Amino acid sequence: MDKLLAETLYYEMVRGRAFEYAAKEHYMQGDISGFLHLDIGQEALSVGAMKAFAKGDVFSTYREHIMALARGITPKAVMAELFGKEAGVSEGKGGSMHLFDPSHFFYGGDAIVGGHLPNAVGCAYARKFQGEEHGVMAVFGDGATNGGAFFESLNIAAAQKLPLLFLCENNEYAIGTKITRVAPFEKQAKKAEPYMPAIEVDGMDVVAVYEAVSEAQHYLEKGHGPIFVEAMTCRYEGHSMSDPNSYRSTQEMALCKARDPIERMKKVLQEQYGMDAGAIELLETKAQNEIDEAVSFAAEAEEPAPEALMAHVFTEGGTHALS
Amino acid sequence: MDKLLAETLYYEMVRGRAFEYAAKEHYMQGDISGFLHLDIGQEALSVGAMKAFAKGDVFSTYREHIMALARGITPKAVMAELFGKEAGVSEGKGGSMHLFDPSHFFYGGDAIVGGHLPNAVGCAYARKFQGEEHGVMAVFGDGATNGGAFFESLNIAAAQKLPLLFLCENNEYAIGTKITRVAPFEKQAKKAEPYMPAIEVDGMDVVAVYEAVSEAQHYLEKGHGPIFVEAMTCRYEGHSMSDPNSYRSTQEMALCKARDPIERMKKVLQEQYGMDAGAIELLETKAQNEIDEAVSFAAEAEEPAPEALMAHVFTEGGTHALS
Amino acid sequence: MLYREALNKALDETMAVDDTIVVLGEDVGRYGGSYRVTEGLYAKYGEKRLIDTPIAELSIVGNAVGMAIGGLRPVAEIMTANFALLAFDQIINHMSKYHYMSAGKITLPMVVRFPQGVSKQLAAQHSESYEQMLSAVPGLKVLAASDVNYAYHALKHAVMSDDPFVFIEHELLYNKKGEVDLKTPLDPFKARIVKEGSDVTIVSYLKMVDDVMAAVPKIEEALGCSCEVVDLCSLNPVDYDTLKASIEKTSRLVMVEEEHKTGGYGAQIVSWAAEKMFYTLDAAPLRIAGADVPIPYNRTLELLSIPTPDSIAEQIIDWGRRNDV
Amino acid sequence: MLYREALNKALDETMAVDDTIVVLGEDVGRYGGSYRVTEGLYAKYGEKRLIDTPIAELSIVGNAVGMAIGGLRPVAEIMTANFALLAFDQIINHMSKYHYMSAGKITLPMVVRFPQGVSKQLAAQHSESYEQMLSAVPGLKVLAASDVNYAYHALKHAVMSDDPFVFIEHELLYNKKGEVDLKTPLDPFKARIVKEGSDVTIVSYLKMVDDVMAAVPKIEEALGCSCEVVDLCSLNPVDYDTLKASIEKTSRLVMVEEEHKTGGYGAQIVSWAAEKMFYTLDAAPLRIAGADVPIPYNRTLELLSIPTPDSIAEQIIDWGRRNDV
Ligand SMILES: Cc1ncc(C[n+]2csc(CCOP(=O)(O)OP(=O)(O)O)c2C)c(N)n1
Ligand SMILES: Cc1ncc(C[n+]2csc(CCOP(=O)(O)OP(=O)(O)O)c2C)c(N)n1
Ligand SMILES: [Mg+2]
Ligand SMILES: [Mg+2]
Repeated sequence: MDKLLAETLYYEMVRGRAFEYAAKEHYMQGDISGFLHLDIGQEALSVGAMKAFAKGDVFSTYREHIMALARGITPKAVMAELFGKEAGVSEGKGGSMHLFDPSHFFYGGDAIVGGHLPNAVGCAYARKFQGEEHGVMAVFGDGATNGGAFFESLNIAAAQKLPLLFLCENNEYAIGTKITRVAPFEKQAKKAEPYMPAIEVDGMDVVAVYEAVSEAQHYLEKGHGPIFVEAMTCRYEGHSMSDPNSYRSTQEMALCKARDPIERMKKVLQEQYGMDAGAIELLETKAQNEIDEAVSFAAEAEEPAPEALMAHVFTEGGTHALS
Repeated sequence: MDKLLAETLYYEMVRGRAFEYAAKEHYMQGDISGFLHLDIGQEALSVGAMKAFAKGDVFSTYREHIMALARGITPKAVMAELFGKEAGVSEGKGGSMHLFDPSHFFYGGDAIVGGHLPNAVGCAYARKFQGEEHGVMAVFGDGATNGGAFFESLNIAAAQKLPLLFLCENNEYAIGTKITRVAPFEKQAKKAEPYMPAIEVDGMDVVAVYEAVSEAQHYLEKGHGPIFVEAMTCRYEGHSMSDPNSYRSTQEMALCKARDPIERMKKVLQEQYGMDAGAIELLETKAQNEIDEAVSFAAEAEEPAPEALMAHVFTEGGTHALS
Repeated sequence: MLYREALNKALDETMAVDDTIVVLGEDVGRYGGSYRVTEGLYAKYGEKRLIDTPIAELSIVGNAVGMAIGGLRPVAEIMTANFALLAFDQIINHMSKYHYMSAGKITLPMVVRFPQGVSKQLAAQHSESYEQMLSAVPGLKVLAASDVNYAYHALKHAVMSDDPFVFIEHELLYNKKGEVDLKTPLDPFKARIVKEGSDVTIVSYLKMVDDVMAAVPKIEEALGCSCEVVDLCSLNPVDYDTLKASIEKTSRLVMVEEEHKTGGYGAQIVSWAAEKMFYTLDAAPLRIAGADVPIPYNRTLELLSIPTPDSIAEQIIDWGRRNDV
Repeated sequence: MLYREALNKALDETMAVDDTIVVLGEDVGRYGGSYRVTEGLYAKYGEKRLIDTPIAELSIVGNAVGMAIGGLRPVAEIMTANFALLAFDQIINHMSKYHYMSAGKITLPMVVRFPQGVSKQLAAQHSESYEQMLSAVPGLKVLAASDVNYAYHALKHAVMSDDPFVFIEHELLYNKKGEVDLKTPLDPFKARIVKEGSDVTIVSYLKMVDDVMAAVPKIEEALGCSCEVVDLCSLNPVDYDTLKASIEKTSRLVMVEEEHKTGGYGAQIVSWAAEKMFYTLDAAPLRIAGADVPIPYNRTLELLSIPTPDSIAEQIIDWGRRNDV
C-alpha cells in the first residue's frame, strides 16, 4: 500500500470518528433527532471497505455516516441531512438512516435490517446485465444474517453467479442480543459456505480490511459470482443514542477498545511509513476542521420549505418515452 | 423390518395411489375443484416418512393426501374434504390443500410454499418446552428451500436445538422450474450443512425412507437438535391438475417411472418376505375397495349448511379462564 | 384478443423497443407464466430478460427494486396476490419509499403485477384481494385491469413510467375476450364509464365490473331506474372528477367490490363521497362487498362469501326500494 | 403507572398464573424490550418463557403460530410496525386463517403486539401505522390501546383469549401516565366515551385520542358547541352500537386518525356511517388524517404530515363553520 493511500485511510477514519462525535454532541443538544446509530469503533471497516470498493455500487444500513463520507459524499451534505436541512444529501427527508447518493453509487441508508440485501442482488443483476464489471457490495450486520432476506440473497446471488460482495460487519451484537444467543455459531460466514467462498478479516485493522475487500472485488471482476467477507469488529457506543449499552461489561468494552483501529493505524503510519507525530496531527486537525465546518454549515442551512412535504412522492411527469 | 410393517407400507402406498387416481378422476368429472396436487410417484416418501414418524407432529404442504391417510385420517374424511363436504376433515372449508387433524398430530395442509416451516419450528419449541420427546417433522419440496422462511427455520431450529426433522421431498421441480436453474446445486441438504446433520435417502424406496426417518427421529429424541433428511423423488403427474407437465421429456418421465416405488416394494414383498401374487393382490383389492367406499361416501355426503360460512372465524366465546 | 394476450402484447411491445425492460417471477420464463401472460417472451428475449426466479417473493420484489436502481426497468410477477404478502416489506418499506426518502435521487421505474381474487375453490390462501392495503400506500400507483383494452394500454403505461406501479389482475379475467383499440390513446388514471345512466352511480373495478353489468338489467327493470356503471381503473390515484360528475348526475352511489367488507377498498370511495358529496347524495350510499370470512373451499360457501350478479341485483333492488330510487 | 408498566403488569399477571404463556421477540428477554414493556420478566420467568429471537419477523409470528398449535399461548412482540410487514404472510395467511380453514380444529391463542405511528423523526421506515391493513383481515381481532387502564385490561384479555389478536401500541404513549382500575372489569371490545358532548361526535383511537382531547377546548370555544369524544379501542370488531348512539345524539361525525388519509382506517368508520346513519347525519362527515406521503425526517415536515392538536382544531372549526355546527 502506498503512503498516500495509508494516509487517506487514516484521515478518513479520523474524520469519520470526528463526524460521529459531532453528531452525538448535536443529538444531545437537540439539533439531530430520530435514531442515530454511531459507527465509532468500526471505522476501519467502513473506511477500508469503501476505499477498496471505490468503483462499485454500495448498499448499506442505517449505520452508514462514515461510509457515506468515505464514499465521497461531503461531510456538509451528510451533517445537513442529520440536521434535517434542505442542503442534506436527502434534502432532510431521509435523516441519519437514509443517506442516498447515486452520483457516488451509494444507495443507503436502509433501516430495515437485511432489507437492502435483495436490492443489492438486483443491482448486481443489472451490472452483470450491463457488462459492468466492478460489481456491488452489500454491507450488513451480524443481526441481519438471521433474516430471510439475507439467505434468499445468498442463494440467488450464487445461482445467478452475480458480482456481489457480501460484507458482514460482525460486531457480535444486534442491539442488546449477542449473536451467539440467536445463531448456532459465532462467525456468520459459515452461513455462506454452501454458496460462495469467504474471506475472514480483522475488522479493526483498516489495512487488512482494505486488502480483503480489494481481493474480493478482484474475484467479482473475474465473473466467478458472489463472495463473502466477514470482519469482526466492535462498536464503542450503544446501538443507537437511545440504547444505554448496559449489556456489555466494562471489561468487554476495554478489550474491545484495546483494538482501536485508529490507534493501530497511527502506529502503522509512524512505524511503517515513517510519519512523525506532527504530520499526523496535521491530518487530524484538518479532519476536525472539516467536521467543524460541516456542523456550522448544517446549523446555518435552511429548513426545507413546507411544499417539500408533497414533493418526490412520484417523479415529475413519471412517464418514460419509448425511443 | 417385520413382515407386517412391510405389508403396511405396501398397502398404504397402493391405497394412496388409488386415492390419487380416484381424486384425479373426480376432478375431471367436476366433483372436486380448486388446485389438486397429486402425489403419484412419491408414495414411498409420503408413506415411509409418516409411518416412521408416527409419534411426532407433522406439518406438510398442499400435496398431502397420502400423508394424511398414512397418518390415520380416513380416506372417507379426506375424500369428503376434496368433495367440499361437511363430513370432510376440514368440513369442506379447506379442500385438498388444507387437511388438518390435530387428533392425528397432522397440521396441514399449508398452501404457502415454505409457510408452514416457521409453524413447525414453533411447535418443536412447544414440544421441547413440554418435555415431549418425539419431536416434529416438517415436509417440504425442493422449491421451498429457496425461500426466507426455510432458512430462518434452519437457523432458529439449530440455535435453539429444537427437535425438528426437516424432510425435503426433492422431486427436482417447482411447477415447471427445475431446481438447478434457481439454486446453485442439486441437493438441497447442502443448505442445511452449517446447521445440522443430514441424511440422504432414495425417495423411491419406501424401506429406505422408513429407515432414514426412523434414524432421524432417534436423533431428535436424543435432544441433539434438528436434523435434515433429503429424499430424491419424482412426481408422475403435472404439478397440479392445471399443469400440462410439458417441461419434462418422455424420456425423463420414463426414467422416473422405472424407479416406481410400488413395483419396487412389491418385489421386496415377494422376494424378501415370500408373499405370493395372490396375497399381494388381496391387499390391492382391499385398498381399492377402501377408496371406492370413500368416493361413494364423499359423493353422498352432505354439503355444509350455508350457516357454516360464518362459523369458525373465531372460537365460541374465545376467552380462556385463568386458573 | 384475450385479456392475458393483451397483457402479453403490452409486455412484448415495450420489451421490443426498450431492452432495459426485464420480466422476473416464478415460472415466467420457460414455462410462459402460470396464467400464460408471458408466453412466448422467453423464446423471443432470452433468459437474461425473462428471469425465472426461485420461490422467494421478498426477493422478487426486492431484486426488482435493485434492478431499477441499477438502471433496468423490471416487471415483477407474483403468481397470486396471497404470496405478495411475503413481499410487503419490499413493496411498502422500499419500493414505495426510496424515491421520497432520497428526495428524488433514486427513481424506481418498476411494476409489480399479480392476479388476485376468488377464482374457483382455491380456498383461503389463494383467493384474496389486497388492493385495499396497497392503495393505502403513498408512493405506489395502483391500477386494476377489468378489461382487455385497459389491460393493454394500462400495462404499457406502467412499464413505460418512471414510477413504481402495482398492477392488479384477476384470476377469472385471463380468458376474457375483447378488442384492443390501438388507435385511441387511453389515460390509465381515468375512470371508465362502462354504461351511462341517470339514477344510480354504481362504482366498481376489476372482475366485479362484469358482475355489476350482469346485474344491471335486472336492477333497472325492478326499480325502473337507469344505472351508470363506473369502472375505477386506477385505484390510486382515484379519478374523483369522473365520480363527482357521475354522482352529480345521479345523486346516488353504490360501491361494489369483491373484498371482505370490513376495511375493504370501497370504504375509501364511500367515505370520500360522504365527505365531499354529502349534500349531493339523495340516498344513503350502499356498499356491497365480500363477507368478513376467510374464503372457504366449498363452492356454495365460496359463492356466498363474495358478491355475485344475483346478490348484487338483490341488494341494490332492496336498497333502491328502501331509498325511493 | 405508565402505559408501558400497565402492559408489563398485564403480561406479568397472566404469566404468573398460566405457565404456557410465553413471550417472544427481539430483545424482549435479557434486554427487557426496546420500549421496556417486558422489563423484569426475563429475571422472573427465565429464558424458556421470555424468548429472545433473531431479527426474523416472519419467524417470530410463524413460530408463535406453531407454538399455539403445540399448546402454548405465545405473545409475540414486533419492535416496530414497519417490521411487521415482513410477517404479513404469517399474520394474514396463517394466523388469521388456520382456525377457519380447519373448521375450528386448530385454535390459535396468540397475540402479536407492536408499537406504531409517528414518534419523533424516525423517518419513513419507522413511522407507519398498519391498522387499516390488519383490521381488514377476517379472523384477527385488533385492539388499539390509547390509555393506561385500557392497555392493562385489554392486553390481559387478549393474552387470555383463545383467538388470535393484534394488539397495537403507539410509540409516543409508552410513558403516558394513568391509573389502572383493578376493580372495574373492562370489555375490550367496547368503545370508550372519553368525553360526553351533544353536538359533534369525534371518533378516534390510539395516540390521536389525546390530540383530539387537546383540540377540543379550542373547538368548543370557537364553534360554541359541545364535542363527544369516542375512543374506538377495538378496531375489529368495531363497537358500532356505541357509535350509533353517539351519532344519534349529535348528528355529526368527525373521524381523526394518524394514518395516511387515502385508504386509511377511518374510511371504514365514515363509510359505515354514510351507509347506516345517513339520514341521522345533519352534516357531511369530516375525516382528518395524515398526508399521503411517506413520513419525512425533518421535524417541520413530519408534523405537517400528521394531524396535530392545532391542525385538528383548525380543520374541525373550519368544517363546523361551513356546516352550521
Ligand atoms: C426488519 C427489522 N427488524 C428489526 C429492526 C430493529 N433493529 C434496528 S437495528 C437492529 C439490530 C441490527 O443488528 P446488526 O444487523 O448486527 O447491525 P448493527 O446494528 O450491529 O450494526 C434491530 C433489531 C429493524 N430495523 N428492521
Ligand atoms: C409463497 C408461494 N409462492 C408461490 C406459490 C405457488 N406454488 C405452489 S406450489 C409451487 C411449487 C412448489 O415446488 P416444491 O416446493 O418443489 O414442491 P412440489 O410441488 O414439487 O411438491 C409454487 C411456486 C405458493 N403456493 N406459495
Ligand atoms: Mg451487529
Ligand atoms: Mg418440487
